[in-house]
Amino acid sequence: MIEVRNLVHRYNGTGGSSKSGQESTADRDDATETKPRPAVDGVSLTIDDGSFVVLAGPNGSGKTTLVRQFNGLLDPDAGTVSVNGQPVTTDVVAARTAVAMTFQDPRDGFVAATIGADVAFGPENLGLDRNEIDRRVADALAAVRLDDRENERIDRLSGGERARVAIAGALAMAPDHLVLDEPFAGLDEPARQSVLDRIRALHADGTGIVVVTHDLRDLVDPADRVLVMNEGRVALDAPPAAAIGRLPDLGVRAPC
Amino acid sequence: MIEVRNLVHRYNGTGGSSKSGQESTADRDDATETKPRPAVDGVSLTIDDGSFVVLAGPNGSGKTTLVRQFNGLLDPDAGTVSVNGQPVTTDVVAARTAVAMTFQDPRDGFVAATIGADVAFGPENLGLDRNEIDRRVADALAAVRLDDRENERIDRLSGGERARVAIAGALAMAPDHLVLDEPFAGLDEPARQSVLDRIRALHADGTGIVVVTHDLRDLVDPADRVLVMNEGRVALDAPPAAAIGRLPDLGVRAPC
Amino acid sequence: MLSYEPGDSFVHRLDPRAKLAVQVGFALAAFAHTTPRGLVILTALAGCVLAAARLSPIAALAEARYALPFLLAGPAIAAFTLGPPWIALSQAVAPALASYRVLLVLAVSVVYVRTTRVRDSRAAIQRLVPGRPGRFLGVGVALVFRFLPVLLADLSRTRAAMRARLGSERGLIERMGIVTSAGIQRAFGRADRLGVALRARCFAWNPTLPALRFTRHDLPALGLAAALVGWAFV
Amino acid sequence: MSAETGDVELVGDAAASNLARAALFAALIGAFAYVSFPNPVSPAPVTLQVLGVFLAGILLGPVWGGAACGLYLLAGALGAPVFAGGSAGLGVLVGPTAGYLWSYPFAAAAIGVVVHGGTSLVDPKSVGLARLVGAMVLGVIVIYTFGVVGLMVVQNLGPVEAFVGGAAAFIPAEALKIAAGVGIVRSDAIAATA
Ligand SMILES: Nc1ncnc2c1ncn2[C@@H]1O[C@H](COP(=O)(O)OP(=O)(O)OP(=O)(O)O)[C@@H](O)[C@H]1O
Ligand SMILES: Nc1ncnc2c1ncn2[C@@H]1O[C@H](COP(=O)(O)OP(=O)(O)OP(=O)(O)O)[C@@H](O)[C@H]1O
Ligand SMILES: O=C(O)CCCC[C@@H]1SC[C@@H]2NC(=O)N[C@@H]21
Ligand SMILES: [Mg+2]
Ligand SMILES: [Mg+2]
Repeated sequence: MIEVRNLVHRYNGTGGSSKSGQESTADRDDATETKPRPAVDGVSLTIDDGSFVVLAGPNGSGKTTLVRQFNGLLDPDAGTVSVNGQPVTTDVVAARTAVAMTFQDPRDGFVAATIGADVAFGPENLGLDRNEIDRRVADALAAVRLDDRENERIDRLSGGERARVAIAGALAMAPDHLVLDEPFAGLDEPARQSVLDRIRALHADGTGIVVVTHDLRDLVDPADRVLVMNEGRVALDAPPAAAIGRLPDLGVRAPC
Repeated sequence: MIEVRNLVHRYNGTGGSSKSGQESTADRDDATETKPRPAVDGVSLTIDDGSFVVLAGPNGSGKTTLVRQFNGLLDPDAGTVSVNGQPVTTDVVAARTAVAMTFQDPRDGFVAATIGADVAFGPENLGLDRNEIDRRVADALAAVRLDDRENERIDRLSGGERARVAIAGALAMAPDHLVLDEPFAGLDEPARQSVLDRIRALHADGTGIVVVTHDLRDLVDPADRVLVMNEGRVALDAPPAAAIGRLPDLGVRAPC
Repeated sequence: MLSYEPGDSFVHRLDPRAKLAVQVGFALAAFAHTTPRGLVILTALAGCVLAAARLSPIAALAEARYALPFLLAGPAIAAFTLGPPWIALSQAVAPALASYRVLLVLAVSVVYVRTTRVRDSRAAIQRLVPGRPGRFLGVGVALVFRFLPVLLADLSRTRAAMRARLGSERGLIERMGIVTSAGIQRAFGRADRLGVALRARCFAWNPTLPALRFTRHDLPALGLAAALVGWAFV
Repeated sequence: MSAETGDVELVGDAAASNLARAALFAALIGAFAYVSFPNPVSPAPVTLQVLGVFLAGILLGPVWGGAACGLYLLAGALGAPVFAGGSAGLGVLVGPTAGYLWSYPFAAAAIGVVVHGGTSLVDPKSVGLARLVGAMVLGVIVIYTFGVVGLMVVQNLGPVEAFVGGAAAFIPAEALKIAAGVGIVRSDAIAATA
């Protein structure tokens, strides 16, 4: 279970508020002089084990900033995050074992040059023995249908394959919750469907899922819950059926 | 007018065929030993001035490889490309001014830190005089609704603004055709709409448009023609209304 | 991070070539006249330059912080002798003067960076170095400015990726290797894509140069630069 | 490919991509200036700049590796915050660490010549371990020779004082960087580039 209480996160320095908007430039200069609005501005929520949450919202609404605090990749300015009852700050290793994450651009998440070495990276850090590591790598690659391709170089893969390697790397941590930040960007339809299939299967096996996306097509069915962020706050938190009608007002396109 | 005749392009060396597919790995090893299938494998087509073409197709089907030959960014292994009746190889500057291009991630295409300096880069290379350059920069920025923001830093812009700066950089070449490679990737709905608006307005003013994308939502209306590539060939070339029904078989999602 | 800040001070409005000339003259004079008398004159001059740029001396010193330990260590080491009396202050005088002159030169160069746009610096280079070498340097410098923040972000994302999968459990050399090779791979990928983008916009050896014009405004600066160079060689 | 319109002299494809690589590598050396480790025996931290210089020579060769380091210095002089501690400006190029900085183009070129056996490039993976390490050791010698001379001139110190005050504290860290450099070149992290 992930519990977030009154979370606030503010980026300091440049790039803060000015990146977000489509707003005209008229009052842009004044804006940089006053303190920018926090990227996450008072969020409380609880994510149960095994639930399937879709997190939507316009560019710059704070989705990435929020999920990165689930396992201590960013520290909050105020508020707390606990995973399985324990504050993230007291045991960050436990938090990162329980909550695994893929990044918005899968390239940001790779630490090795070949598929097998990258997927093994997490389990090796957990101090598992070699057989267990090999088993986990094989399972994770099978789950994303990349079996037997351990020795291929990641920089020669297509966009869809890259996204699946990133997911395998997170799966190999055997997490309680899998957080996927925009896993579909740039994927063609067959790749999108194959990633979706894996997510559904993992969820059926009991893994909690959080998918961050602008594009809700095919996600309404499997999701238990749709969260929409806006300007750093949770603007909507409802079951999919109830949420759909309210999406367009919040800058999110309703699937059809 | 862009005329393509029997075009073939093959990437040599590593990375070629293995990047493309979602296919299983069974006969992959043999495949790398035999010569890989060309990325573009015998394409002929004619794009008229002022037309609006949507180019779709799954990952690795050869879309990017094809459009990069329209202005000589890649040289064909066989076949020819002519722009306005002249082979691209005889006057590559003419081809690159007639056919301007933006790239899948606009960030890759920026050469300067501020908006104005980046948009001026193309006209400066053409050796135009300073007043003409200033006029072109102002016009291009007005066309994407970024007037008066020449001195802002590009890395502080939102995704939608960035995409529009990239379009302005291409427009400053005063092209007959504007080729946009996946201009919507990663954009939220308002940003997507603002880019679409600009594209429609440019088309209304007579610029030919080629949009490469996986996601045909909102493009069926303005387009004159939908082209779908598959394994390096043109698998479909039809007006939007006729094309829609056949998209799913070709690995492209039909908009709804 | 030291960088350009928009403004409308006297120095902001100078031609970048005039500012470069003053910096070069100042550095030459400082190295030629590292005497108490010379440094008093140069201190006054540096104060005028800072004032003309509306920059406080404290802010300028803060930007030179990386050099400060070296500047303090120099005289300290020189004063130390092996054997009694251990400390010989007289030996530290020349190194102390040397450190102080460097501080002045650093302050003047901070003024240049704070008051000059990248675009103007690049234009200056392309005027000062003619032909293809100038073009290479001008575009190259612009690209370094453009991509430094991008590559810094790439490095910090790789570090985040390591942390997310508990890479903190690994040794220093291994982590250094992971961050470095990720940085190189991504820089090469970006360079390849950038090469295509440059060609798409007709990247040429003989472009229209960015506009730069000396005005009457620049005369005092050019005069000062000439005087400094002259003084350095008497 | 010929260029006709007007008198536009297009930069050739190979030159354009070499320029892009040199500029990106210069920016990377700048980014490495921010990766620092506290130095237990000196107030100035150890940075990864030197590792960037090694790799510029090894991966880009003597000509473009040297050019990348030259661009690095020029961009820093004109205000890109690429020097240690995020500093910039012409003053740094006559400051206490000036000798180190001026050595980078020479060190990269020297490393490139040794690794590639001249100016035409070979695959760095095929180069023997001794040669690779030897090249980087030569690079270290070049960098520290310039660095110490720089300290003597700028800070008015004797050779021993300059070495003790500004060089000795860093040398052990260079061994780690050479080890990391070998690891990177030999691992499959870097695809054949040349
Ligand atoms: N590293 C950073 N430094 C400064 N500001 C940042 C940084 N990352 C994000 N921001 C700012 O914080 C706000 C929230 O950003 P965040 O990335 O969390 O949004 P998001 O909802 O994930 O958007 P997107 O859909 O574009 O991914 C934005 O205004 C953004 O500009
Ligand atoms: N630089 C390259 N070197 C080697 N092979 C390449 C290179 N670029 C593309 N390919 C290969 O050529 C084929 C066509 O690629 P291309 O990029 O044209 O596809 P695309 O239709 O644009 O795909 P996407 O939707 O993923 O952008 C693919 O098999 C790809 O792996
Ligand atoms: O950017 C600068 O101001 C130059 C810093 C020079 C640092 C030198 S290079 C050799 C030695 N090894 C380090 O890690 N730092 C010093
Ligand atoms: Mg995000
Ligand atoms: Mg493509």
